[in-house]
Parts: sequence; structure tokens; C-alpha cells
Amino acid sequence: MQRIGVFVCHCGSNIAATVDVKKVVEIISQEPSVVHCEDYQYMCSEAGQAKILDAVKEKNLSGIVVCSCSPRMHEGTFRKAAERAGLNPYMVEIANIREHCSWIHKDMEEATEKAVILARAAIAKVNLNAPLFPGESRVTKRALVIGGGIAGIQTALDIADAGYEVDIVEKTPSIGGRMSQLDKTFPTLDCSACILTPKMVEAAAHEKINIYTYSEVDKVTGFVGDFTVDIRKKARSVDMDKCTGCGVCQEKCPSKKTPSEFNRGLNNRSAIYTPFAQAIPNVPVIDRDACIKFKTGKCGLCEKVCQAGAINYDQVDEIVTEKYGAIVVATGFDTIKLDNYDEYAYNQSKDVITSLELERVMNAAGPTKGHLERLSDGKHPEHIVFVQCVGSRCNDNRGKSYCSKICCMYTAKHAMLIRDKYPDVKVTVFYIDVRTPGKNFDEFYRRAVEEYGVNYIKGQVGKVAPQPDGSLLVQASDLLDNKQIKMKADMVVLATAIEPEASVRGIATMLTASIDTNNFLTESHAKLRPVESPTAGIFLSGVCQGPKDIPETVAQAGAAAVKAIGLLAKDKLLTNPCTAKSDELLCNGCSVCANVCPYGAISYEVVQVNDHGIREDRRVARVNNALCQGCGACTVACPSGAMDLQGFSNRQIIAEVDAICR
Amino acid sequence: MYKINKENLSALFSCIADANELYVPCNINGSVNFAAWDEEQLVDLDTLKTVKSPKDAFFPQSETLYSCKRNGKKLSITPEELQNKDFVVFGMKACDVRGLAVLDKVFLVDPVDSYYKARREHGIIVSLACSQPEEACFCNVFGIDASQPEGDVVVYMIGDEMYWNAVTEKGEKLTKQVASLLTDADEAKVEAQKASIKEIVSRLPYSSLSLEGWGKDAVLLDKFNSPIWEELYKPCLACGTCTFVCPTCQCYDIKDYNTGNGVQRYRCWDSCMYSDFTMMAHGNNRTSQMQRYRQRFMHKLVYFPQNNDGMYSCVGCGRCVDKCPIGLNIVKVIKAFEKGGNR
Amino acid sequence: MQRLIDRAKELLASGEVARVLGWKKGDLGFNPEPSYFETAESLDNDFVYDGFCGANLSKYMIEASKKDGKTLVFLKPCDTYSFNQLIKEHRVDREKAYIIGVGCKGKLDIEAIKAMGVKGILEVSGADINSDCETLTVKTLYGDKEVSYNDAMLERCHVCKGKEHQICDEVMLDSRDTKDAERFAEIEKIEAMSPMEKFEFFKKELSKCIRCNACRNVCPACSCRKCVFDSNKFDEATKANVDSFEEKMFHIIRAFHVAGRCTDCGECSRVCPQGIPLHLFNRKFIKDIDTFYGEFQAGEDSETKGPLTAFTFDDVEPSIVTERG
Amino acid sequence: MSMNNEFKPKIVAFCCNWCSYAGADLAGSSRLQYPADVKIIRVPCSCRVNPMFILRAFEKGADGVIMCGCHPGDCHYSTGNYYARRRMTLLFSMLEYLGIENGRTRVEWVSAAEGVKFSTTMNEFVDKIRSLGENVRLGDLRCKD
Amino acid sequence: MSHGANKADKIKEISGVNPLKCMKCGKCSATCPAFDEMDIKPHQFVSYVVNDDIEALASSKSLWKCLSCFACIERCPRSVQPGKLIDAARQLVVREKGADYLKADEIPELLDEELPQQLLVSAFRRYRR
Repeated sequence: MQRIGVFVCHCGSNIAATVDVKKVVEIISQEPSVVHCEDYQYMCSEAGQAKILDAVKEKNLSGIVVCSCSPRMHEGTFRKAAERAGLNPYMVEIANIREHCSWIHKDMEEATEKAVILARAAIAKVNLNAPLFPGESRVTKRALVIGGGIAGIQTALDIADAGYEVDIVEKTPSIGGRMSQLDKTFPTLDCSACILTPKMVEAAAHEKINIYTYSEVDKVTGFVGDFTVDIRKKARSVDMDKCTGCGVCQEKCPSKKTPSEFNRGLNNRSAIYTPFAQAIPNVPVIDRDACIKFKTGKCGLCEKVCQAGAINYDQVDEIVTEKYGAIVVATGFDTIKLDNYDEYAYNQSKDVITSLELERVMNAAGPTKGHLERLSDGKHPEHIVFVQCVGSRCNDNRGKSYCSKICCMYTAKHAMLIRDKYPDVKVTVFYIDVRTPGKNFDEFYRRAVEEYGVNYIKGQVGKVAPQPDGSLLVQASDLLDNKQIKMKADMVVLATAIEPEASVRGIATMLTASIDTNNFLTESHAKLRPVESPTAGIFLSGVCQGPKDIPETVAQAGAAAVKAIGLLAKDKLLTNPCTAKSDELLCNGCSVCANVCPYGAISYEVVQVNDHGIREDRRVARVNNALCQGCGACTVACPSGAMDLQGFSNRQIIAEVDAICR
Repeated sequence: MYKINKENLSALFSCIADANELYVPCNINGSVNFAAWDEEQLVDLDTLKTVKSPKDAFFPQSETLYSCKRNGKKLSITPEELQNKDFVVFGMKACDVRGLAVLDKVFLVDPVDSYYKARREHGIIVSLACSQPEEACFCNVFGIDASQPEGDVVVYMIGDEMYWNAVTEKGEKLTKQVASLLTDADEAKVEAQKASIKEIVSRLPYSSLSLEGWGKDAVLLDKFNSPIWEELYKPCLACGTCTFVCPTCQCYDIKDYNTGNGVQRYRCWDSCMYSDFTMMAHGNNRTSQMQRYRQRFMHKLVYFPQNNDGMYSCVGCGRCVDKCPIGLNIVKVIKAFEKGGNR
Repeated sequence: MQRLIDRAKELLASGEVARVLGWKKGDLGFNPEPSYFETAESLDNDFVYDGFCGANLSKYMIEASKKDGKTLVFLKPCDTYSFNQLIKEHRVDREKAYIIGVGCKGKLDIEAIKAMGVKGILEVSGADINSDCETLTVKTLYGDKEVSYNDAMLERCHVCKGKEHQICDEVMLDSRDTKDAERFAEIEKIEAMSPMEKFEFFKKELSKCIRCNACRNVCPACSCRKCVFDSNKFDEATKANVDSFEEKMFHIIRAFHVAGRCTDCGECSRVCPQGIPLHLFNRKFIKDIDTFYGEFQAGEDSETKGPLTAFTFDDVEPSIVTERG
Repeated sequence: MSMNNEFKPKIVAFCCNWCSYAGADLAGSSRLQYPADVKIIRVPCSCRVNPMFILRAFEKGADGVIMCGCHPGDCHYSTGNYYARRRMTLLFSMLEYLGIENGRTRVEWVSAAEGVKFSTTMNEFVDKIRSLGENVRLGDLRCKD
Repeated sequence: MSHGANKADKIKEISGVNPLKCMKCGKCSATCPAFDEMDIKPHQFVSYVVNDDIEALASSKSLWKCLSCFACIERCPRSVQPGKLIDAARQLVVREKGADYLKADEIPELLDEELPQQLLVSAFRRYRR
């Protein structure tokens, strides 16, 4: 039995005006295991805390109950006081007789009776409290960034600049990501390559940054501060160290019929290729599915022309295993497939394109060398129609329920650029709402309308019909005029919804990071912890967490970096001691607890147990204290009661229930 | 010897219940067990064996021994009152009555169990001869005569009549109480029924079961160390069905129930099949199911007879034979040893 | 039956399996017991397989999985659900089992025959798996009786989940469709009662409980090494049947612990010495899970997450219970 | 302690630390009254509430049990209340099936900002329990004296 | 509850549509082949139901100009599907006018050559009970 001291706070008159504090002391003094009970004006004051210290010494207390305000207010205060008195801080429980009692009741008799019951519940709990000690775990001072787009690059640079090692894993042959595909960026219209390329170069050159391109994360184990990651370096068939990036191989390669991923399939590339001219590293890869040498065994032209002797057909995938303290996910996005949107004739007409394809069309390094032309016949268009919200804001199973956020702005950008470069081209934009929250964003959109004469029509396009003459008939509504419009266009550009990169689901599973129904990674708190995953040590950067534009992505990338740096700066992590604990003698090893753990904190191992004389090997659950956040989901899932939560144990809660119902 | 027409049984029960608590076999949602009689109850005297034996009436499955109440830091203790009213258990079978003799050997020897003793003193047994013994019965193996049970009053169901024969003083007293409902009868029909029962008993599948090698002359260690146990126990589920339906199992556990303001200390039947049976501070003295399984039968067939002048603590009622979920039973144990050379 | 013995001997002889988990003849002709066989002789002498071999052997495989070598086990179609579920819970080792799926023509309940008033049963013929399973001839101390096979079947066979084995290495012997009742009909009947009627119904049933734990110990889902009701983890260790509450607590929690894991194998109801229809608890949870979260049959496979370890964002709220009236 | 014979229900409220307990605190600091019959037990998350706790409360004499947690989607531990929701739905349905009066149990999602909702909910719940009267179907008689 | 609200509720009930889901994109009106013939346009239908103005809908020309081609139902991104609302409004009107609204014998007279076949097919499909 514990030796418990109970301290009843008046909180000035906040408690004492409604609760008969003296009477509470009188009744509670009679409780078994209570060896000390007193009341005081303000328990949280220095003098109040001193009373705890004195009582612990004089009466040799082993547990403390403070009847006062909410534990959310002063639990920490009293735990520290107990610690100063030489007690384990977790031997303190609070009976909330202010927020849950004196403030909500008027009748003194009733409130006093309730205060006594709340105190009894706290005493019953303390009787079963045990000292708890936060665990420690070490931190590997190295971060992994998954994804080499602008988000990943920025995060890596920020972490590296703070002095920590960073590895970037990028699945394509080059870093750069979606931003490298863009022509110009809003709202300032700088050339995307001009601002991105220096960052790419900086990342590549940074002594603390190590880039794995054409690589994927294969396996993740471990936990915050101590992750172990297997990175698969896919066989490039080109020796990174020998290649000089001269490009001769790509010129000579006879297989040139593979749609270029970088140009969104608008033109073709060779089998040995770098995705784009400024690629980093500037080392090509051989696409083995397209390469004649790999398909037929004959050819080998690239090997012959390579003066550096860098071509190596025998290369195999290589697994690199590294340890990290923090992992940042920056996997980015792709546009959705438009197969279900027949009405826009995307699959029927080459002149109906997505906005991302338009970026490539407008780009000097793109398939049309930057000339605005119809992809069907190369003709100069006279009229271009932009359609907003294609697959965004839908709840019809064809598209996405969310707003893709960036389309309004890039459409204004496209319209403006076209009108600027080709004043003869008529531009019509069909919109539902124009959403421009952001610095200088609405001004930008207004410029498109006012200075560049872009025709914005409120209404949605219902149908795009390719005509025999090669033009496109656009049928739409004009809601403000209450008319149905039919107009001819030469090109139609679809502001296609964006969605998280398909690979993110697998990555999230490996990281045990939670993911929402749209495949966006879930943040730990929507408002207060927007760049942290609920899984400790995992941070979110860029569109993998939700649609955002470049400035927001860069800001979030920096935020994620800071959170990661904050973690890496620590030598050791103190873990919350109120974690789940499994009794291995009771554990069935059935995995039901692991199934409900949101943190992947439970693993299984086979151990030899001595169950009352029976020695056998058993599969039992192990809770990793560094990962467990103490929610208790496992404790209820566990049928045998093997899993219990320290600080909120089954017996403690039952004791509280009993005390209340008594 | 008296008799009463079966039509008047209800009046008889009512008359008995006027002055005593009365327990009779009743059908409750399809299962027949002894229960306190009232007019609503569906009395069933045709079913040979109640699921639970009537030992409940003398040694309840759970009973409070005493209560503690807390008042501040003070405790007050109130012992439970002992049975102080007469009660009648009507319809016990020969085996059930013998079961009580086994319990007496446990509870009425020093130190005497006052709770049990009070119930024994106040309990009046009206036993019923078994007109239709069933396949699992083997009471004859233990020298029990199903046709002529022990008890304070012995009754026989013959045709439309129930024959009533007071055997003891208690029985005479009860007979007086219900005399107005009884008429005189001769013993001829009863004797005929006894003979018929004996004939049926001789044809029972277990009637010639041999207990050779068991009992007070058994070589304890040979039995204990026999490898046969290792084979026998394997299908056992370790449930307590056999012990809880048994008329002679007498093991109990004592536990506290927290009522919020105090504690009720009660005892309840325990089963040697349970993994925490006789679990003590130092641990458990039987750690495997084989040991627990062996304990049950060694106790019934060896230890008990060796400590009680050869009296087996099995009465051959066959309830465990009927009720074991996976078809194990004491008869199979006896037979296995017979086959295995009776070591 | 001889085919089963022959096949078992073959597998023993080839060394494919180290032992056979099957059935040993009883001493009354209707009380066979689960048993291990390690030799051809013991199979010849003692092995039996008939309509009374109703127990679910899958739970025995927990212990068998700890032994060296493979165990040949005979599983009925419904047992295989339990076996799958046990694989899911890592309680049995698939590699340690050689499963012969045995056909099923419905399993018999000696209690059902006794409930028809048949007393002093000595032998039951017509229960052989090879027979047409239409009529049973019961030889008793008091004369012979004929009983319809169907009327003597266990409750579970009337609401059979089907005669497909969910997991096995080979199938032997034929099955016969025995389903002639709706699985949830009983539940619906109770659901339609008034609260007072429901309460009285269950009170009466549960007051019969003697806490013998047969339901728990036979249950393949109750495979805990130590049950919460036997440990002090919840301060709920109890053996007494002091008053009706403890039985409620025990049976509700037991049903809750196996919810989403119970395959509805019906063993609990089969073994209850007091004839409490315990499946009414488990089946209620199954019905609710089906209604609230989509149809789910535990043990159909050995991977799918159970309904209580999964969720969807738009699951029904608990208030549905009040709202549906 | 009470002198009159008015029925004073015993009501246990399990509140998750992050939303509902804070919501109850807010109800307190906003001085929103609700009956003293409600006693709150703090748990880290609604998923920590074991059906055994609820039955235990009834066993020991509670007349009503309510569980409050973060709104679905807002769980501090991301998924806890989704599990809790399924568990409680099934448990409540079972209690109803056993003939326990509907309404003795309740789940309500209360955020840290919903002091008003907390207080309204508690008022409603206490009213409901008062209308149902004493819990006689689930208690253990031994606890009544 | 007002009479109008009753009717709007009825329409929602019959159609199974929640008009509040509408984000006013106008795609229904953009795809409607009978747009020009309608006095109340498909997208306006939704607002009329939201605003309980059922009388106006019931007396509108549009009600009978809709071809039930289901283009708006197919393409509505918000599952509001004005075609279903129109259909429900029609049913309401038909029910109110009762059996006397149109006798089968009168139909042939009312048909003219230019009447789209699709309308007939769809009418039969809808109202054959």
C-alpha cells in the first residue's frame, strides 16, 4: 500500500467558493492509504509546492494527489515538485476539482461530494502507480530525403547547410522533379530552369549531400533517430565514375522510339538517355526495355562509341544500406489519368493537352522547340480554350474531391504568356471560381484579364468535339449570361487535377506513415504540426502532403528541414514513459496489437520464456518505447490483457471506475 | 410404506414447501437441475440425472463466508449466518446420496466445516430410486444399489403412483408433515421394481467394470508414474465440466469480491483441471495438464480410498461420461489401465 | 473410413507426417475422442471417423505445431476456417500441418437424440460417413429407435457455411448439403423482442452457466495462453457463479474478444453442459459486423485484417444502435 | 449524503486527454453547468477504453457510461477513435441485444473547442439516465449494500 | 413546414439528389442538348430546388423540354445530376394531375414528326408503370 499525501487547493475562491475544502480534507484523511491531507490557498505557488516537499520528507510519502485545476494546467508543475522532493514524477495524480467540479456546480454540498469522489478516484489510481522512467535512444546524425524535386532539394540543402549529412533518393535518372518540366513560374514569370538549375547544382556539389538517382527505397526498419534503410540503386548500365556526359551515345543510339517521360510523351527519346539537358547527374541510363542490345543481344553501339568506356551492360541493381536519424518524404505529384473524361476528347485529339504538356510545348527545349503549335498538324493556333477544374473538386468517382490549388494560377500564367508572345492568338478560359489566395496572385490574374485581354468565362465546358476540319468544337455554359456557348478552338488545354505520386503508398507503408484516402500523407496535426507525420522522425515536404505551389513547397521544405534538424541536433531522445508494455508470459503473439498500432511500434520476436516452469520458445510482442506514443489502441485489441499501458493501466482505470461507482 | 398418486405431487411439494425450503429437479430452458420449488417451476422427475449433481444444496457452487465493510479507516466484519432452517432435497438418486457420504468424509472430519455441517444437519433427503438407469451409469461398481437409495425418505415411481418409505427420524418427521396426502401401501410393487432395476443394471455397458488395482490397495507410485497418463490426457481441454457436474468433487477456492465499500469473502468450487488450481505464492505445484489430469483420477481412485478406508470418491453417476465435450471420462481411464496391464 | 486409415498409413510410412491427429473409438459407440496416432497398428485398431466426430480439431494444432515433424490432421470444412484464422494469428504453423479435408454430411449431437426422449443409448448405426446419412438406428437398453439423421444434427450443421474446405492439402470423402435454416434467423427473432423479453431470455439462459469454461477452452479463437478471466490484469479473475452479472460479463467479453475472429464453428454451443445457446452471442457480433462493415467471414483466408483491427473513415456511429430503434 | 429521495444517477464519463478532456475543461472555464452526477476519467485516447471498463462500471453500480473522444479524423493518434468507434458500436449493439435499456451508453465526439457541446451532451445524457432510472439489469447485487 | 418545402423535399426524396452539393460549375448547362429550348436552364433547376421554388419549375417549359439524355447526369462532377431533379419534378407534376393528365389514346395526336425518338423511348422507360 502506498503512503499517499493529498493536497487540496482552494485556488483562491475558484474552488473554495463552491467546494467545502475543509470538509474534503476531513473526509479524505479517513481514506485508507492516505497518511497526509491538507488544504492550501494556491498549491501551484512556491509556498504550495513547498508543502508537498515538506510532507514528502516528514511523512515519507510514496504518492501524491493534488486536488486542483485541470492536469492539463499544472500536472507538469506538480510532477516537478515531486521530483524535487525525491519522488518519481509519475507518482503524482491530479483530481480536477476546478474545471470539472467547482466551476460547473453551484450547490456546495453537491460539489463537495463530487470533489471527494474525484479525490478518491485519484487516490485509487495512485495506489497502483509505479515509478516510470523515460527511456533514451540515440540519434543517427544523418537524414534521408525521398524525392529529388524542388521540395527534396530544398529540404536537403537546408539540412546540409545546418551541418548534417543528407542523402537524396530519386527514382528517375535525374533530380529536378516536376519543376524542371515547367517553362516559366508564377507570379513573377521567371524561367523555371533558371532558378532550379542552380539549386540542383548546389545540391550535387554540396559536400554533405549525397544523391542517389535512378534509385528507390526498398526497405525501412527502425524508428525515430535510428532508421535503417535499404536503397536500391537500379542498374544504370553506365558507369557513373567514367561517364563524361558527352552525349555521343545518345546521338548514336539506333533505338529512338521511346516516348520521352520528361516531355510527357509528346516526342521520343533514345534507349540510352538523360531525361533533359541539364540533368544532374549528367550521366545517361540505358532503358533496358527499349535497348536493342538488351532485347536482342545485338547492337552495342553505345559501348563502341563511348570513349570513356563507361557503358557496362552487366551492371546489376545494388542495395546500399544506410542509417538515418530522420526521414523526409518529398515524393511529389503527377497529373491524374484522363481516361474517364471522354467529354474532353483528350484521347481522341492530339490538340487537347494537359497543362503540364503545354509547359513542355512552350519550353524552348520541348518537342516544338518552344513554338506554340498544334501537335496534330503543326499549325499555329488561332484560338486556345483553357478548361479549369478537370478532375478536381469532383465527388463523382472520376476525379478528386479536393481543389488542386495550382491550376488557377498556372492557367493565368499560360494565358498571359501566350497572349504576350502571340498577340494574334485568342485565349478563352472557362472557370468555376478563380482562386488566387497568395501574395501578388490576384494581381497576376487581373493582369491576364486587363492587360493581356484573356477572355475569362464563368462556366464549365461540357463537351469538346473534334471536327472534320481538324478544329475542336467547344460547348460550354456561360453562367453569367445564362447562355450555352459553342465555339471553335484550335487547341484545348485541360487544367488536370494533380494527385500524389503513385509510389507514395508503398513508401508510406514502409515508413508506417499514415496516408489519407487520396494518398496524401497525413500530417501529425492539421494546424499545429503540418510538416510532421504522426510517425515520429518522419517529415513531410511538398505536394506529398497536399497540393501546393512552388513558394509554398519551398517554405514547407524549409520547415520540414528545420524539424529534421531539430531532431538531428539532439544526441539522445527521451521517450514518453507512458508507453504500452507487453507481458511476455501472457502474450499470444497473435499480431492483433501490431495491426492497430498507428506507429509501427510493435514488433515480434521469438524468445525463450519460462512460464511457471515450462520453458519454450514463443513469438511475443515487443513495444519499441521510442516509437510508442501511448494511445492504448493495442491494449484493448489484445484479448489476453498481455498488453497494458503504463500510467493508464487496466487496473488503474478500473480502480478509478470502482472509486467513482462505490 | 405409503403411496401418493402422481397427480397429487404438486400438492405434496406445496405441503413440503410450507415448512421447508424445497429443492426439486426443474427444467429451466431445456436443462434439468435442482432448483428451489415454486408453482411456476417445471418439475422434471423423469430425467434420470440433473446436469449438476444436487451437492449444490449442501455445498453451493459459491457461498459468502463473511463480509467486511469499510468505514473510513475502520473495518467491520460480519460472518455469514449458518443454515438454520430445514430444507428438503427431493429426488436425489442413489449415487447422489452416496456422493454426500464422500463429502462428509471431507467436510465433517476435523476441522469441521461449519457451513457444510449446518446444511447437512438441516437438510432432509428424499431420494428417488432409478427406474430407468442409463448407459453411462456404473454406480453398482462402487456397491451402490440404484434400486434402493439411501436417504431420509426413499420414494419409488411406479405407474401412476409414487411410493414413499421413511427411513430415518428426519424422514419420519417429514412423513408426518405430509401424512394427510399419503395413503398406506404394500411393498409388493416396490419389490418388483427393485428386481427390474437390478436386472437392467446388470445389462449396463459399464456394469462389469473392474476396479482391480485401484483403491486402498493400489500401488500408488506405479499408478502415478505410469506412462499411460501421458497418452490419456492429450485431448483434455482443461475445462471444468467434469468437476462441476460431479457429485463428489469437493475442491474450492476462496476469493474476495470488492463491493466498492468493502469485501465479501466467498468460496466457490474450483476445478483441478484449471491451470491456476492450487496456485500459491510460490507458484503452481502442478504445471502441466497431464499432472492435473492425473491428479483428478488418482484422487478419486487412489488417494481418497487410501485415506478413507477404501471409499472411492467416485459414485459412478456417469455425469462426466455424458458431459465431457470431447468424450473423455473416468471409465476410459480405468479401462486404459486394465488394458495396459493395470500398472 | 478405411480410405482415411489407408491414406494416413501411407503418409506415416512415407515419412511425410510424423503423427496423425484423428479420432479414437469411444467406449459407448458415440463418444469418440480426439487422439494422436503414431503407428499403423494403432490406426487399424482404434481409428474411427463417423458422424459423432464433431469436435473441431484445429485448436489441437496449436500444440501439434510445437512438435517435431508434420502432423496429419483431418479437418471438416468448417474446421478449416478456424485453422486459417489460427494461421492469421500465428498460433499454428502451416508447415507443420498436413491437412486432409474430410467431406461432411452433418455432424451428430447425442444430446439432440437424448432430447427426443431416447434413453439408455448403447449403439447408433447409420452415422458412418460412407452411409447415405438419412436415418439413424439407435439401439437402447429399452428397445431400438429410429431417428432422422437431420433431426440429430448439431445446430451448426443446419446453418452450415458450406462444404468447401478453405485450406487443405487434399480432400477425401463426399459431402452433403445440410443447410436448411437461415444463419441469422434466431438472432433476428431475439432482436424483434422487447428489451424486457430479451433481458429475461438471456437472464434465464445465463443463469444456467456453471462457469466450467468448456465454451472457452474448446473455442479455437479463445487460444489465449492465459485468459483475462484467469489473470489479475483486469481484477476480473473469477470462478464463481455468484449472481447473474458475472456470467454476463464473462460471456459478453468472451464474445467481444472473439468478435471478428470467431468463425462461427459452433463448438461453444456444442460443448455447453447446460445447453446454453452460446452461439447467439458470437453470431450477433457476426451479424452486426456484416451489417455495419460489410460481409466478413473469419477464416476465409489467413491474411485479411479483421473488422476490429480495421476501419473506414465513414463507419457508422455507435448511435446507430439507438437510432435503429 | 443526499437527504431527499431524488434519484442520483452514477455516471462515468471516459474522456480522451487531447480533445474531450480539454472540452470538459473548456466547459468548466466557461462555467457551463451540468449535473454533478457525471464523473470524468481521463484516458489518453478513446481507443484506450476497454469494453471491460464499461461493463465494470455497470457492475459496480453505474447507471450510465459515456465515452467522449476527438472527432473522427482529428484523433491525436490519428486512428484511435476509428477503432474505438467500431468497438463501441458493437458493444452497444450487444448490450441492446441483451435487453439493456438503450441509452445507458453513449459515445460523443467532443473537440477541445466544444465546451458548449460537452456541457449540452452531459445535460442530455443525465436527463436520459434519470428517465431510465436506476440500472438494475447490469449491476452486481453485492455492490448494492 | 411550408407547402413549397414539402415539394422540394419530395423532389429530393424521389431523385435521391442533394442539391446542396452543387458547386455551380454549369457543366450541366454546358452539355445540355436542349439548352436553347429551356426557359429555366439545367443549372438553375438546382437553385430552384434549393430555394424551394417548385411552382416555377412545375410550370416551366423546361420540364417537358428535357430529353432525359442523361448527359448532365453522366458529367456532373458533384453527383448533383440535374436530370434526376427534372425527372423528379415531372413525376411530381404527373402525380398531382393524376390519371387525367394524359390519356393513352391522346398520345398519337400529340406526336409530331420532329419529336426526338429518344424522348419517346425515355418516356416509355420512365412511365410505363
